[in-house]
Amino acid sequence: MSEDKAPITRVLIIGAGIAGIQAALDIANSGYEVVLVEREPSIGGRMLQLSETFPTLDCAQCILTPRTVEAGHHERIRLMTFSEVTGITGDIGHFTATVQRKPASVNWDVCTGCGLCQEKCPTKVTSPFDRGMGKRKAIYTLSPQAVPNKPVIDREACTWFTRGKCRLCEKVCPVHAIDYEQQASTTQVEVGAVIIATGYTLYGLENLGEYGYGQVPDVVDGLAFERLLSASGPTAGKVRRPSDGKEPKQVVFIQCAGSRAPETAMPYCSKICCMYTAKHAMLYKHRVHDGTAYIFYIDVRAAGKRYEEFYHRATEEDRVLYVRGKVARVFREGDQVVVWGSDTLSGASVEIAADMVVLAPAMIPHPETLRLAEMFGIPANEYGFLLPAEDNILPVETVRPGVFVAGAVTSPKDIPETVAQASAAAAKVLALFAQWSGVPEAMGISVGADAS
Amino acid sequence: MKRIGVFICHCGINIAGTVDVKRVAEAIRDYPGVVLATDYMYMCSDPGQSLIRQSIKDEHLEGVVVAACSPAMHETTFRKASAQAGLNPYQTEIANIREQVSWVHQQDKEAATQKAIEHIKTIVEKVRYNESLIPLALSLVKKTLVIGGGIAGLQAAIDIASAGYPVVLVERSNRLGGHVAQLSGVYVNFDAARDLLQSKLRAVQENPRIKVFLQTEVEELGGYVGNFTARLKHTADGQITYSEQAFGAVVVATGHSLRPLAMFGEYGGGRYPDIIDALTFERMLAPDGPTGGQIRRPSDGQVPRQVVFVQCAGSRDPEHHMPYCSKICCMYTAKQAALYRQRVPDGQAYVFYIDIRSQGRDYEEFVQSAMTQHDVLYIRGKVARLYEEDGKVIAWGADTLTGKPIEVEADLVVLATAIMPAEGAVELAQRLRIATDEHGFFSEAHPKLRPVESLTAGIYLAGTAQAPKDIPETVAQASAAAAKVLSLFSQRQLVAEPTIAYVDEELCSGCGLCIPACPYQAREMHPWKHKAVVHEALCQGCGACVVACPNKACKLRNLTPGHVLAMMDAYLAEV
Amino acid sequence: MRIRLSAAKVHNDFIRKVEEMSGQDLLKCYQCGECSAGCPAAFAMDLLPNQVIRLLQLGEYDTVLQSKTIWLCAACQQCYTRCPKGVDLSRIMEVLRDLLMLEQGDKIVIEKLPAETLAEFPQQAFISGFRKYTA
Amino acid sequence: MRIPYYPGCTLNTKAKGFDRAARQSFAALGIELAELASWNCCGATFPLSRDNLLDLAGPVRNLVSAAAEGDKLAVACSTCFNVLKRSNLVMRNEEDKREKINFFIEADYAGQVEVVHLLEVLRDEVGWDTLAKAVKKDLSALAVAPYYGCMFLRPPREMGFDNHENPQILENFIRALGAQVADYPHRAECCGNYIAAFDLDTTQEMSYLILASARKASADLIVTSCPLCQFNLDRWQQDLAMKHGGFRPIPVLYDSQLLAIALGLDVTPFDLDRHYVDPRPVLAEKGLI
Repeated sequence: MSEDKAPITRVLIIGAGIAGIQAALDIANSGYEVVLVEREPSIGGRMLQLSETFPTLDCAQCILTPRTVEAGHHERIRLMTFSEVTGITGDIGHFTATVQRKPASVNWDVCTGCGLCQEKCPTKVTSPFDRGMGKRKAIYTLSPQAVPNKPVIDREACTWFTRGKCRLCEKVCPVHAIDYEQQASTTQVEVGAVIIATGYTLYGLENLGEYGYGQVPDVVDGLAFERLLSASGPTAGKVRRPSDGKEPKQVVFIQCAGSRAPETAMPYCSKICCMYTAKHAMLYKHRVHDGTAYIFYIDVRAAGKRYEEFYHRATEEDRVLYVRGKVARVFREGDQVVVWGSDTLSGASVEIAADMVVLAPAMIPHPETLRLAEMFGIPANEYGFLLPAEDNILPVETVRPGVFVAGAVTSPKDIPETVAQASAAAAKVLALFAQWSGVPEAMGISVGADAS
Repeated sequence: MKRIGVFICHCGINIAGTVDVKRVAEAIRDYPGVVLATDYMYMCSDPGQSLIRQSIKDEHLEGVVVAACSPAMHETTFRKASAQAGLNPYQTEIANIREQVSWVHQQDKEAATQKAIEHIKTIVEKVRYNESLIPLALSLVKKTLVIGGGIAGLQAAIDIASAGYPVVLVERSNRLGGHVAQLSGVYVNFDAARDLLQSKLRAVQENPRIKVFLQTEVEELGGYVGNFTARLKHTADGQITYSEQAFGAVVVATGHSLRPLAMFGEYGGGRYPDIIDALTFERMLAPDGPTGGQIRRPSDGQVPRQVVFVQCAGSRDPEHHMPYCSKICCMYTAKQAALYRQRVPDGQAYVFYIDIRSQGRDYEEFVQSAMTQHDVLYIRGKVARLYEEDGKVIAWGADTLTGKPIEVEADLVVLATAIMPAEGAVELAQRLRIATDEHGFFSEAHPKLRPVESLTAGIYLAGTAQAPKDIPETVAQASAAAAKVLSLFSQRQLVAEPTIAYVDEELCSGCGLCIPACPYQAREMHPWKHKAVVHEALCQGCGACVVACPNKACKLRNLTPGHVLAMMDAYLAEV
Repeated sequence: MRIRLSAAKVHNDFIRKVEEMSGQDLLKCYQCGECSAGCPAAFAMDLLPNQVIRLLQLGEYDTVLQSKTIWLCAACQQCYTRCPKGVDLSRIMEVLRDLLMLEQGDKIVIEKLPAETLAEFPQQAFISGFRKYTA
Repeated sequence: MRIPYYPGCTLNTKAKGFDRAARQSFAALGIELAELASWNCCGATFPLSRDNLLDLAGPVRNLVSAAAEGDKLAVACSTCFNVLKRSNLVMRNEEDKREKINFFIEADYAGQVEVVHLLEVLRDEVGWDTLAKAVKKDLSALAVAPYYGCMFLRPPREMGFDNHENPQILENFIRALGAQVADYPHRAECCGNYIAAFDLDTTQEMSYLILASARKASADLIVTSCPLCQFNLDRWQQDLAMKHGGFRPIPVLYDSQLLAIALGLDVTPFDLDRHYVDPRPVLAEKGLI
């Protein structure tokens, strides 16, 4: 890298969840170019899967879509979805990143997003976006509001790829955008700084055999329950249990499923579960007025603005029953799910014959994160969370100059904290770019004579 | 006739669950001037916006009504979409059929559907009379006022100045560093708070673009985003002087205070020397503190052999104190108990808690290590009473897990008192014209997605002034506030809404009644014309002058008496 | 002790009656335990005050009605005075006593008290004692 | 000055000394405590169950009588004070209950009377300074432990005339009389109240906490204004001395008895000899009787 070449005032942001989007908008709205890379076909991340958000119960889509739309249309944001960063060379001011795009099997330059292919596709598969609660087609977008609103073909599901039959989408596409031959493509992007915001995924609950996840159909995880509660979810916001589609009258929520368990799963607290579980129970009661909601917890962690009040609202207004103790066993009996727990306050063991059980799994870093950590030379802790340069006063900086982190990639975080971190990372990038381009001086700003 | 398109949003089931959107579309389709009425699942989504853009082009629309949520939520979104299709954005209006219809009439779907139809008709009338407007261009002073010299204010100042913009940092006290300067080691690594702070202080001192004023407060803030004028009150050297400066942005980082011991009658109300608050204990732990880091109880200077830590002193208590959780106490209490055990190896520490809230990287592990490695005894139950007897502080607690009352004879008791807004926060908020919550914490624009913006453009929030939070979160928030400032400053000039008041000179008699009626000081008399004039940058379009004017000379753009009468006619007309 | 929780148990009529007659919302309590910490009779109780509420929250009223605790509450209001959620536990205790005595009869029988006691106790003790220990 | 006065049952029977000392002391201070022409038992406990309106009828009848005689009602016993004051607030603030009770007792009362404790009369009508000047005996060698109990202060939102966690009215009273205040932590803990009728052991232990703590603070005696507190604290001290080795019994006086002593009145009518722990030796030792 030649020393005299001017540093590049363009940023690469890896991950287009709310953290990546927020950082991208802050930087793009300050006049700099952004390359926003996302492994899924469209942007929005986890937040797009959520129903309503605590503590205001704002609908997640309602507050997020303006941002995904803005990012999608921004003249200074280049979206690279269905893509992953596979290589990085260079240093601060002069990084070259290799971005590999998976084959979408659809020519997005031509596709209008009309949706006809999805309508006609005969193959239905379980939707990972809906956490298994619903189906999608083999050619799909994550949601009807996807940005960009262009479909991809799931080659593992599409019968043309698996059995050499069908090609129906090709026939119905009015603009001939279907391209079964499309190959993975690689692009090099030159940037001066990088923000890693790859977020989180959820702990594999199959490892916790005592909770019956994967064995008992009516044991689901919190994100699946979000999809059930979501107006745009598979049940259009109606709470229906997976086994028989009935409305569950007794729902047990189990917190710390894999968190705070150094011996059996993850030792750390996943931070957001207490609040979203309170929200789940509350929304469940809003939809099933004669239902009963139980929450098993160890400590109620409602630390945040209006969080404690939200928890009290769940108990007082929505009559949610909190039970202090961990659940030891969940098993199926007839068409019910039996929960064995304890109430450490009364000193009693507790048994509930429920209709449905919702687990709050531990948050873990996205598996991709470790690969990125190695690639960028950024240390990660033993669970794969990236480590910032310093815990207290450098929360978005890393040991690698010009590389920043934001959101759940460093540890579990809720949305406001993630958004603040994203903007913070943006500030660091903006300060660098300003230094490299000498912006204020160029604009004729003087420090001015301060009164004293 | 103006060609108007109506777009009805389902908002998932938020609207469509109550309002029959198909019927609404049908009913509106026949309304005079409406050339298109259609519905969609999420109008704010990409395909929804595309639908609007495409329709504007295909149908040659001259006006658009989006029947959806509150304009506060999406007016900008849809006006922007219209503009992209070449329609003047002020020809697009929102008919709020969510907050004002579907959410409030969930029990009566028929009535809600009727109301939605009537509602949309009135907005169609408004659009029919709307003029095409051009946003106002305002100048922008690229200098920032940061209020508060704690870790939040320092970080915000550093980030803004690092990008090349000048910052004035004012601090009420006579030193920088705020509460962090008072701390011993920080959780979870026990790093010395002073060292962490030192790096920030150095960065501030070394940056020529940051000008620090100690013993200075903001007396008054006038103007608006990009063009604030601050009157600063300097009280250095016992003299009070004032200065005025122009700023484009303000970062409010005034921090917090602690609920005074006098408020806790059941804990002695401040009468007992050996019952102290946690910040006092921090000073005792700090190497630069009054005891040089030695743990000595205040009454007699003895090393306390038994220390009781009482959490939630004034937090989570809507009956007597603050209803909220103070967020940081669980962690610093674990830290203090661990530090106590390190320094007094034969001492016993007890922590009374309700819920342990250790949410952060390595936080849970940290608390667990306080229990296991440092032998701190955690007892789940709130302390009801503290009193002194025989030179001991007796704590009455209960262990809600065994169901047993607990009594501890302590040598020292440390209260984790509730975090409160800084003294004078509410008054400052009034001077800055920003909102606070019922406790005096500054209100953010949106709790999820706009955590560092106030509802007033150009004024940003950082740190505990907004709500209790710990150091890493405060630092991130401060940098985030800086990002907002940098974004603002990246523009050459500012644009403002043109939907403001104007004076019809033909009708104005120069009576001057509108001048005191204006809450934004946006109205004055013309120097010689004897007519009222509008200061366009200050006017917020509230309409107070319209009401005050006896001659109907004051009007709001796109909300003239003509608009309002047409809307009323539509609403009252027999359908 | 094993409690089988169910909607019917948690929402049972007895609990509802206790809430109604005492004017207290049981779910307001978040089990901080301050009532138990300050109760001057706690040392003699088999269930702590917070556990009384807890068991009622779980619909487990039999255990509460069998406990000594409800008879040891002197209605001194210390718990109510300090409760962060303003739950007046003494009202709950009183209602529990009343409901139990309506079913099972008086807790103390004046004729059975020792003559010595009868002679010594101030009037006030009898009157309040009968108010609390008889239906 | 004449103030309508409610003595209550116990002051008419077991605690006549309390009553006489109050009347004579106040008379000496120029205040006539004018016993209500018609009164009945206050009920001794404030009913805590919502449905229990019947138990409010008794106290309200007293308030109705008081309303006919003046705008204030002075009460000596802190339990009566608690019941009457809280019942009065119900009549003042809860329209629904007011109507039912008025209907039941055939009255038309709306809580207009102000219920005051005799200590409040001393504080607000006489004044501590004036009281101090009226003191005839030198109490400076006497250390007195104030005992509030529960009824005097709680619930604070209703009783609310003093800081419930750190009350001062008894302390100021003791100081005005020229005695020393023995500061001890348990002055507002419950003595056991009516539990005595159900579980004597528990009551004794509850009282012991208070007594031992006052002793430890070098108090010569305890003052209270509740006959049940006085009884609970006074009665079981012999038993407690046996149970808890080293405990020395401590006399428990009514506040009015101490007032009468300080004012130099002849103590014969005040039944000092009827206390279980005889207060006369310590009073004699300090030269007060």
